[in-house]
Formats: sequence, C-alpha cells, structure tokens
Amino acid sequence: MGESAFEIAINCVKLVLVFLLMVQMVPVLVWLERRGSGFIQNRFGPNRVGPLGLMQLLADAVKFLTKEEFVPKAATKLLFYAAPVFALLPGTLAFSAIPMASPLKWGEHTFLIQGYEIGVGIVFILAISSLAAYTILMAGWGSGNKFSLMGALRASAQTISYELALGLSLVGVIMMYGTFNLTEMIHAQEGAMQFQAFGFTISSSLLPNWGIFYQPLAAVLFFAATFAESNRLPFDLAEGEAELVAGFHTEYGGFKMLLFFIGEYGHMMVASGLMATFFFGGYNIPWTTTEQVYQWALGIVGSPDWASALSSAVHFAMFFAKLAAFLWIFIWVRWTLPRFRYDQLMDLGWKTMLPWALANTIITAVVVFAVSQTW
Amino acid sequence: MQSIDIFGQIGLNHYLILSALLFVTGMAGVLLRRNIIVLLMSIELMLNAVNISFIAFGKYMNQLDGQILVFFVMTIAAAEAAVGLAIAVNIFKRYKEVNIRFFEHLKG
Amino acid sequence: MTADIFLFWLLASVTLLSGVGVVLVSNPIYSALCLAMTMVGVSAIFATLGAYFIAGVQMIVYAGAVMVLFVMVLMLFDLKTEIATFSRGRISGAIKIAIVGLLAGLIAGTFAMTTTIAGKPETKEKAGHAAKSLGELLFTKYVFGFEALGVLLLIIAIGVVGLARSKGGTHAKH
Amino acid sequence: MNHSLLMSILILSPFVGFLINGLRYKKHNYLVAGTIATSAVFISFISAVFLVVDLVGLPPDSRRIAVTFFEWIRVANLSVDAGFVVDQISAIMILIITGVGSLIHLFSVGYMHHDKGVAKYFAYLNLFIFNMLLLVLGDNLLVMFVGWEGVGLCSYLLIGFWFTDETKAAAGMKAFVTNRVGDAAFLLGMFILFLTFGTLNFSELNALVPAAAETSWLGAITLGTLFLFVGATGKSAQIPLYIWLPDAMAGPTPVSALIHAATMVTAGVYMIVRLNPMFMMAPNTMMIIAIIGAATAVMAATIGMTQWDIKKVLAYSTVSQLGYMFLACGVGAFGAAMFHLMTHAFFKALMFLGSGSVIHAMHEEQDIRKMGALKKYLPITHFTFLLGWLAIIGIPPFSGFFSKDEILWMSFHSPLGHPVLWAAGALGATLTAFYMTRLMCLTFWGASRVPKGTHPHESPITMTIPLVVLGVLSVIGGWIGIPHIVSDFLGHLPNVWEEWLHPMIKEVPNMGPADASLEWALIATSVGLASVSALVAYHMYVRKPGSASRVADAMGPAYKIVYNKYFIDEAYFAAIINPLVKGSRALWYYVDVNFIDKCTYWAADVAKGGGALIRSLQNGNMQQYAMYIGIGLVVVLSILLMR
Repeated sequence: MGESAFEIAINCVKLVLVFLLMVQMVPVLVWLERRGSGFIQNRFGPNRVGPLGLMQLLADAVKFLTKEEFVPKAATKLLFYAAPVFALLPGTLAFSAIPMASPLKWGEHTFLIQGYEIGVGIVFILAISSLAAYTILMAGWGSGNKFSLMGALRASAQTISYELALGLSLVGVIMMYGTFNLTEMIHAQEGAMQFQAFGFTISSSLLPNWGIFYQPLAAVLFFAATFAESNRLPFDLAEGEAELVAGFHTEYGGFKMLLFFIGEYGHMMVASGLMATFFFGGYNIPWTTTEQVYQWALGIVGSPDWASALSSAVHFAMFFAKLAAFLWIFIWVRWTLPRFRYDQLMDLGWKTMLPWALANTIITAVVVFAVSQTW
Repeated sequence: MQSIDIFGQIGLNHYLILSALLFVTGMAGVLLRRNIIVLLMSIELMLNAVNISFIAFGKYMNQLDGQILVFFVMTIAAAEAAVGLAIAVNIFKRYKEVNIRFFEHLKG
Repeated sequence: MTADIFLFWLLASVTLLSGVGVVLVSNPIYSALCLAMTMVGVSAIFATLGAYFIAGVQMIVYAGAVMVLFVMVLMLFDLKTEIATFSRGRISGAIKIAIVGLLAGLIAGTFAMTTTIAGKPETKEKAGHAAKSLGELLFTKYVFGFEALGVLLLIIAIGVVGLARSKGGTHAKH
Repeated sequence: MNHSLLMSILILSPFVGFLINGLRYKKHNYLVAGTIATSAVFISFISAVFLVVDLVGLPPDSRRIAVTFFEWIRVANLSVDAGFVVDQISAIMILIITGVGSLIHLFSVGYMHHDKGVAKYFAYLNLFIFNMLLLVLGDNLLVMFVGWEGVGLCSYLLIGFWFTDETKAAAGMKAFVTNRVGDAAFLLGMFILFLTFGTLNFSELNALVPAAAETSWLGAITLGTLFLFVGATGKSAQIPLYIWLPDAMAGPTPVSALIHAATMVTAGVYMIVRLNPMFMMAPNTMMIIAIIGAATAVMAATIGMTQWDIKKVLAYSTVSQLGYMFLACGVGAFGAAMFHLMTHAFFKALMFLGSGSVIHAMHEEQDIRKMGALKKYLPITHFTFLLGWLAIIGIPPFSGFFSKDEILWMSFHSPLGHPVLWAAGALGATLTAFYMTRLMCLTFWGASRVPKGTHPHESPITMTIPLVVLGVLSVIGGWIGIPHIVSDFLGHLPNVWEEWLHPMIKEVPNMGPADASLEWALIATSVGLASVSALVAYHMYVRKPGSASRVADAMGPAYKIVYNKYFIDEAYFAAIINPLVKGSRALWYYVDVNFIDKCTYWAADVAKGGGALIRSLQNGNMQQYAMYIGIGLVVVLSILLMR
C-alpha cells in the first residue's frame, strides 16, 4: 500500500491492468497453442477466420458467451458456480506478485511494475497456488458426476504431491539468494557471472549471472513440478479424455469452461514467470545490470523520469520475451510428450523428484555454507 | 475507568478475544458435532485460534518465540489431521459412515 | 478509521463467521470449505500482525495441504448431508452450550480485567529478516523441539501409511 | 608385586572364571570349561603363594597385609569397608582353599567329563572359591557374612546339581534351610557384637574385648559368641545342625571333597579362631563349644560305624573330625584347631577324591557292600587312600597324628579342658580308627563283592594327580607342627606352626607346665587304642567277614538306633518341622484366608463398586469427556477470576 491517495489509485489501476494483461494473454495463447500444435503435428490448425486464423479467438469468445447455460441435475449449485470463479484467483493473485520490469521512478514516486510487492514473495506465491486444489475439488464434486469427482480427486492428489517437490526445489534457490523476495533475487542475477567463493571473487563474462547455472537441478525439478501443478500434459491425469471424459470440468460448458481455461493458462504464465525470475534473471537483459540499462536510457532520452520509463519498458519487453519462451515450451511439451500413467505419476513425484529435491536442498546448504567460509 | 475506543483502536485484546471466540467456536464443534471429520476440523479451528493468540502475543511482546510455537503447533496439527483422517477412513470403510458413536465401541 | 483497523474488523468478522459456519453448517463439505476460508482469514490476520512468513506457511500447510486433504476425504466419502448433525441429549447439549458460552465470557472477561490495550509495538522488521531470525531461533533455542517434531512427523507418516494400507482388521475378508 | 593387585587377582580370578563359564553354561566341552576353571583357581593359588611369601617376609609381629578396596556401607555409625586382610590365619586358609581347590578342580575335569552341565558345574565351583575367599579374607564380620552366604548358596547349588533327581534336590534344600537357621543366629551374634562394640572389624573387635573374662551367661560377649557359635554349628555341621551334611553327599563327589570336607564346613572353626580373643573372654561359650565338639565327634563316629554308603561314612567322619576342631577351640587350643583343620583338609579331601575315584571306577556305585578287593584294580587310588586312612586314624608320623594328638593333649591339659573331654576325644579316635578301617577293608581289601558286569578301572591322570599330591601332603602335612616333646625327642625340630600362629592366638591363662611323661602316656594311649581298634576292625571285616553282622545283631536295638542315626531327622520332623508346618497351615487358613484375604476381597469389592459407579461416566462418548474437560476449565477459570 502506498502512502498517498495518488499512489493507492495508481496501485489499484495497476492491479486491474495486470489482471487484464493476464486475461488478454489467454486468447493469444489459445491461438498459439492451436497453431503450434498444428505446426508440430504437421497440419494447419485454425486458419480460416482472419489472417493466420487470428480472428478465431473472437469467434470462440462469441461462441462461449452464447452457449446454453445449464446445470446438471445432480450438481451442487453453489459449488458448481463457485468453482470457475475461484479458478481465476490463484493464477491472477500469484502473477500479480511477479515483478515484470524495473521500477518506474517518476518524480518522487516510484511505481513497481508488478501488482504488488510482497516481502516473502515465494512463500506468498506458493501459498496462493496451493489453493488451486480447491477449485478442482469444488468443480469435481459440485458437478455430481463420478468422472468429474475422480478427475478432481486425481488432480488434487497430484497437486498436493507435486507441491512438495515444487516447494523443496525452491529451498535451494532461496538459500542461495538468501531471500524470499523476488525483486532481490532478480537483482542478484544482474550482469555477467560473478560470485564469491572462499573469500575470492570469481567472475566470468561468458555466462550471464543466471540462477540456472547455480541451481540446474532445482530448475529442472521446478519446471517439471509446475507442469504437474498446472495439470498439463504430460501430467494431465485430471482430464485424461480416454478414461475420465474430461475430468473435473466434464460438466462445464460455455463461459464457465472458459474460466477454467483462463485459470490453466494463468498457471502456465505464473510458472513461466517464476522460471524466468528464479533461473533466468527475471526482467534483466543478459550480461547487463539494471543500472547499465538505465544509464543507456539516460543517454538516449536525457530526462531521468523518461530514462526510467524507457528502461522499464525495455525490461518489460525482456521479461515478456522470456515469458513467451517458457510458454512456448509448455505448449511444445504438451504436443510432444505422451501422458503418464497415474501410478507412474505418483512414483515420479514421490520417489524421484522429492528425493532429488531433498538432495538438492542438502547439497546446496552444504555448499553455500562451505563457500561462505574464508580459509 | 477510562473509556477506551474499542472500535477505533486495535490492540492485543482484540486479537486475544478474537482468538478466544474462535477457540470457543471450535470447542462447540468438538462438543456438539457428530461427524468425526467435522470434529477434527473443529480441533483444527481451536488450534488456529491458539495460533492467533501466539502471534498476537509475539507481536506485542516483540518476540519471535510466538511464531516458533505457531510453527510447532502447525506441524503437530498437520500430523494430527493425518492420523485422524486415516482413522476416519478406516471407520468409514467399516461402517460406511463417520459418526462419532462408532468410536464408543473402542471403550472396551 | 484507518486501513489497519478496517482490515482487522473485516478479517475478524470473516474469520469468525466462517468459523461459526464450520460448526453450524450441516453439510461437512461446506464445513470444510468454511474452515478453509477461516484458515485464509487467520493467515491474513497473521500478515496484519507482521508474521508474513508464518502467514504464508499457514496458507501452504493448512489451507493448501491439510484442508485439501479433509475436503478430499469428505468428497471421497461423498456425504451429502448428515442424518444427525448434532449429538443427542437435551441436557448435555444445554450443558455444552452453557460451557461454551461461559468459557467465552470468562476468557473475554479475564482479558478485559487484566490487560489494557497495548500500543503498537515499536519496531517493524522487514519480512525477510524476520524469517532469518526465525530460522536462527528455531535452530538454536528450539532445536530439540524441532528435532523431536521431525521424529514425530516420521513416526506419524509411517503410522498413517500403516493405517491406510491395513489389509487386516475386521473388514478385510468378506 | 603390588599387594592390592595381588589381592584383586586372588579374589577376582575365580570370579572371572565363574563369569566365563557361567556365560557359556550350555556348553558341553568339559576340557575347555575345566581348563578355564582350573586355571582360574590356579592363578588364584599362585597369587596366594606370592602373598604368603610376602607375608613371611614381614616381621612376625606385623604380619598383616590389609587391602581396602572401597567403602562399602556407611550408615550412621555403621561403617563397613570392602577390606581384605591376609594374616597368619587367613594365609593358611587361602593356601588350602586355592591349593586344594585347584587340585579338586583338576580332579573334576576327569570326574565330570561325561556330565551335560559341566560348564555350569565349573561355574558354580569357581563361584564357590570366590565366595570362600571373601569369607576368609574379609576383615570384618559383614564381608565374612557375604562369603558365608555365598558359599551356602554354592553349596546348595552344587548339592542339588543333579536337580532332576528329587532326593538330591531335597538334600540341597535341606542343607540350605538348615544353614539358614545357623545364619540367622550368626546375624544375631553380629548384631549383638555391633551393638556392644560399635564395629564389625575383626581387629577392632579383638582389640576392644575386655581384659577380664565374662562369667555371666547373659553378658554381651557370651551371648554374641554363643550366637556366632550357633551359626558355626550350622555351617560346620555340629550338633544340633549337622543333619544336612550327610545328605549333602548327593552332590558330585569333588564337591563333597572341596565344600563338604576341606573348606566350607571349616568356616565355623575359622570364624571362631579369627575371633579367638573374644571367645576366650567367654568361658561359658567355650565350655559349650568344647562339649558340643566332643559330643559331635563321638556321635558322628558311632553313626559312621554303621553306614554302608562310602560317601556317608566319610561324611560322618567329617562331622566327627569337625567336632574335634570345635573341641580344640573349646579348650582354647585354637592353634591345634587350625592345625587339624589343615591336615583334615588334606586327608579328607584325599579320601573323598579317592572315594570319587572308586565311585567312578564302580560306575556310580556307592554301596561298600558291593565293593571289596578293589586294591588290584585301583592301585594308585588304593595307595593314596591308605595314606589318608593312616593319617585319619592318627598313626605317627602321618599328619593326622600330630594334629589330633595336639587336640587330645590340650583337652586334657588345658585349664579349660577336662579328662572327660579327653576321654570323649580318645573314644572318638578309637571309633574313627574302627570305621575307617572298616571302610578300607570293605572297599579295597577282603573278598570281592563287585557285581558281575562291573569292571572297575583306574581313573584317568587328571584324577590321580590330585590324589598323589594330596597323599603326599597327608603324610608330611603334620610335620610342621610337631609337639615339643616329640621334637625334643627327635632333636629340637622347631614347631613352625605354633610360632607362625603365635601372634594371633590368645594364650589360655593359667596354663600349667607340660608334664612330658603324662603327654607321652596320653599319646601312647590314643595311638594304642586306635591301632587296636583298627586291628579289630580288620579282623572283623577281612579275616572273618560276617562277624560284624553278628556283633550288630548282638547289639540289637542299640545298633538299630545308631544305624538310623539316632532318629535325629525323625525327631526334628516330629518336634520342629511338623508343628511348624501345622502351625503355618493354621495361620494360612485362619489368618490368611479368613482374615487378610477377606479384607482384600472387601477392599476389592469396594473398589469394584466404586469403579462400577464411576464407569457410568466412562461411556466411551468422547464428546462427553470433552464436556467434562470444559466444565473443569470453566470451574478453574471462575475460581481464578473470583480471587
């Protein structure tokens, strides 16, 4: 919360903007997904409505809105309606906490390019995304359909299981950066590779100072776990068309279905944003620091305010590029890998990822401690 | 006795009374509900109430020990919930219902 | 009325109402959802009290894991409404309600009589540092409790797996 | 070497042996078990020898090696140390215990080789040695009592070693119970002495004894020593508590040799000798000791004449010989008592081992009516047994002669003695000569009555070595205590024994000068009587077999009485045990069942009724329990608020 009414107003506007940004990303992503799958599977995908099928999205939206509104007879009405609404929440709230560009300094005001800054950012995001299981359970049980219920139970069990690996894989990252704060993490990844070890400063201009070079295992585990968290292939056991019709949203249609879609893409965006933030330098341009970019912008526009705005814009573009890259990987994986069997899924979560995440935690702790010593 | 602006000034007592009310609500659940799982949930409610007072005390005494205790309480609560649910599942398997009265058979 | 005060009353009423809902709603699934709401409310109260880390953990552990477990189990049982929500016995019921009321009154009375409203605490530590000192405290002063909890959790994990997988017992063979 | 180290080795070596063998008590390898046990005792013997050598090196008046390991008990004014002392008296004892003990261990290796529980057996035997060492080395009555109880326990365990046989188990029990009676008296004596003197330490006790003799019957010293003596009668098998010893022959024969002839049964004598200044100050006690000793010597000898079991004969002989030792104590001849203790340990151990060899050869046959003419089958056994026989009947120059003669002389000559006591002693010696000769004749000489199918054979070398060693000792053992007149006659041989013990022994006051001619006459009388008696026995059992039974018939009821051991066991049963059992039964029925049990039933009923009442609260309804908690909480909070 800001101090003055002006800042509060700006912040409220910011929240709405971030939400809108996220929601507006969804049609683009849907288009990307369909075109991308067509590309991967060597077919066309939607290409009739508008150039490159881009207008398909609008047509879809119209279709969703005009579809018949119905509630299954066996459904529990309250939950049936509440579930899609709640589906939006975790993704939105979590995405708002991710910094998307360097702060914009305008006069005496400072605007963070993110929904809000939270001191314990990681914990907050984990907490919020852990609420996602309710949506699935509410939808599944509220539908009054046993396939929905089974899909929901599967999905929530999967979510809980992978939350462990997810959280644990991040512990190493937290220990390395020594903070929960996402902005501080991004600051720690500025410039070219440089770190302190045994009292020496080691630097290399070959690599950017990204988290993935320090925590490769954590990155792999985290990315895999986010797939499971967002219930996407190869972990989309909740839907599993072949066995469960469509999982927890079998009974949903029209706009309610769309809300679930948005929720799922929201998850993907949060995951991609976090990947970028934790392991790929966030909004930083590789090999450069925020300060360097600001100086560069100052050289172009001259006024500090505008320089700050320019550097924020550049950083925002950088962040968006990284986000897009990871979103593409999500789509790419979905159309490439087959689905796991349920027991394989659980085995992977509990017997492979959890032990590796634990090992990563312990090793990181030891190494961080050892390296901090001066001999 | 000086008059205190109860609504305009929030202090330790507000949190403590909130905690007490939550605790008592949970206790009512424990005393009155028949469903084992709801009973367990009521216990969780009581534990949470206690957690609030821990945190509030910690905040107003400027100590972190309260938070540590909350940490411990949470751990134990999670463990308790796991065991309770496992027992409830077993009871359900046998009686197809999770009423507390089935536990009366355990008195021996 | 400042934001803090407003926030307190809002969160307190949300928490209390959903807490009462846990007890009064006859459908256990709504009970559970109410409890999840309470947990979120409590977590928010923690945040207003400056315990951001604990608030997050509360959310992850309680709302995210424990309550999901409850909801899952309840949904697995598929209990729509209960036949007997509340325990039988008028006299004992009256006594129980009386106890609850008395206790509430007593506790509130005790607070009213003993402590006065304390002022705001002086320092407001940054959240990250709070977590750090929390960790230090946990691994120095409370290290034995911490270890004991670790053992407890291990035992509980084994026990619960044993309970859940039990093939024996009275219902094993039909 | 360091004394406390030597002492620890001395005491702990058998204990370690016990632990080792005790922990592998299920093993059957007799060689391993025997080697462990024997070497444990032998190590103990070596350190005993070292200690005694050191002791000899000290000047005569300060011959005392005392080691205190730790303070054992300290309560109010009772302070007891785990202290051990080697002085002139205990030096003899430790040499006997470990020396004879290791010989008997060696013998056991051969004797027990076919037994299943051989490791257990050796463990018990080592434990016995350990306890016996505690008994003799302890520098106070309490440590001695620990050993005293310990040897009692081992005795019980070893008598009942073959506990599957009910009579043997019963014999063990009898020994244990009889000993308990004596031990109780021992404890009482200890209490009285502690009450009077405030210490249990031997040297302090002996130093605190008043100078004047106590004439009253109820004085503290008289009562205390009397109780101690009753304890000694239990352990050393004197009237009235001797009845357990003959039954104790149920145990393995080496056990009989070690425990029930050479060492444990002499504990009473040792105790009295250790406290001799105190006993000297209680003439009434001394008188009773002398009378009891003489009576036991005669009575046991008469019984011994009629027994047919080779070990029973030896057992009664042991009782009789112990009687001599007590007689010696009673007349103030403590040195003689110790002397006889030592020589007896040699020849009686020898004879028991010899009998063990015979029994071994006869395949567990103990009845001497089924033996005879074993001389040719068992030459070594026969020869060594012969030496033992000569020693016990007191033929010079065998060891028994010197010790027994000393006792007889003192019982005549000492102011505490009396011609009647001498006469009893001489009679006992005569009878001893008779029954020992009878044993020799029936076992080794005369016609063979060995049943067909039994093929006697000489024992293995592990059994004959101890026999030979003990045989030699039986011959020469007496030569260290040659009486003055005899040594004068032989050319002033020193009486080593007397000089050695002199500092520890309180002189009998008013001792008149020795009359050499009288002493010669007494010696001649006793030796003559013994020789004649032996010849008569030889005549009766070898020359004219059958004449013995005629004599027995002629004696009629007298023989019957003696043959049945004076019906002492039966008398005890009638007078003590049965009334006790009946009384206990009555107590059980009237007090226990009808009163105490009823009370407890009533209490149980009350508890049950109350429980039933309270159980209605425990109806399994958890919410009700929670309600109780809530009620309690409300009440407590209200009370706190009211204050």
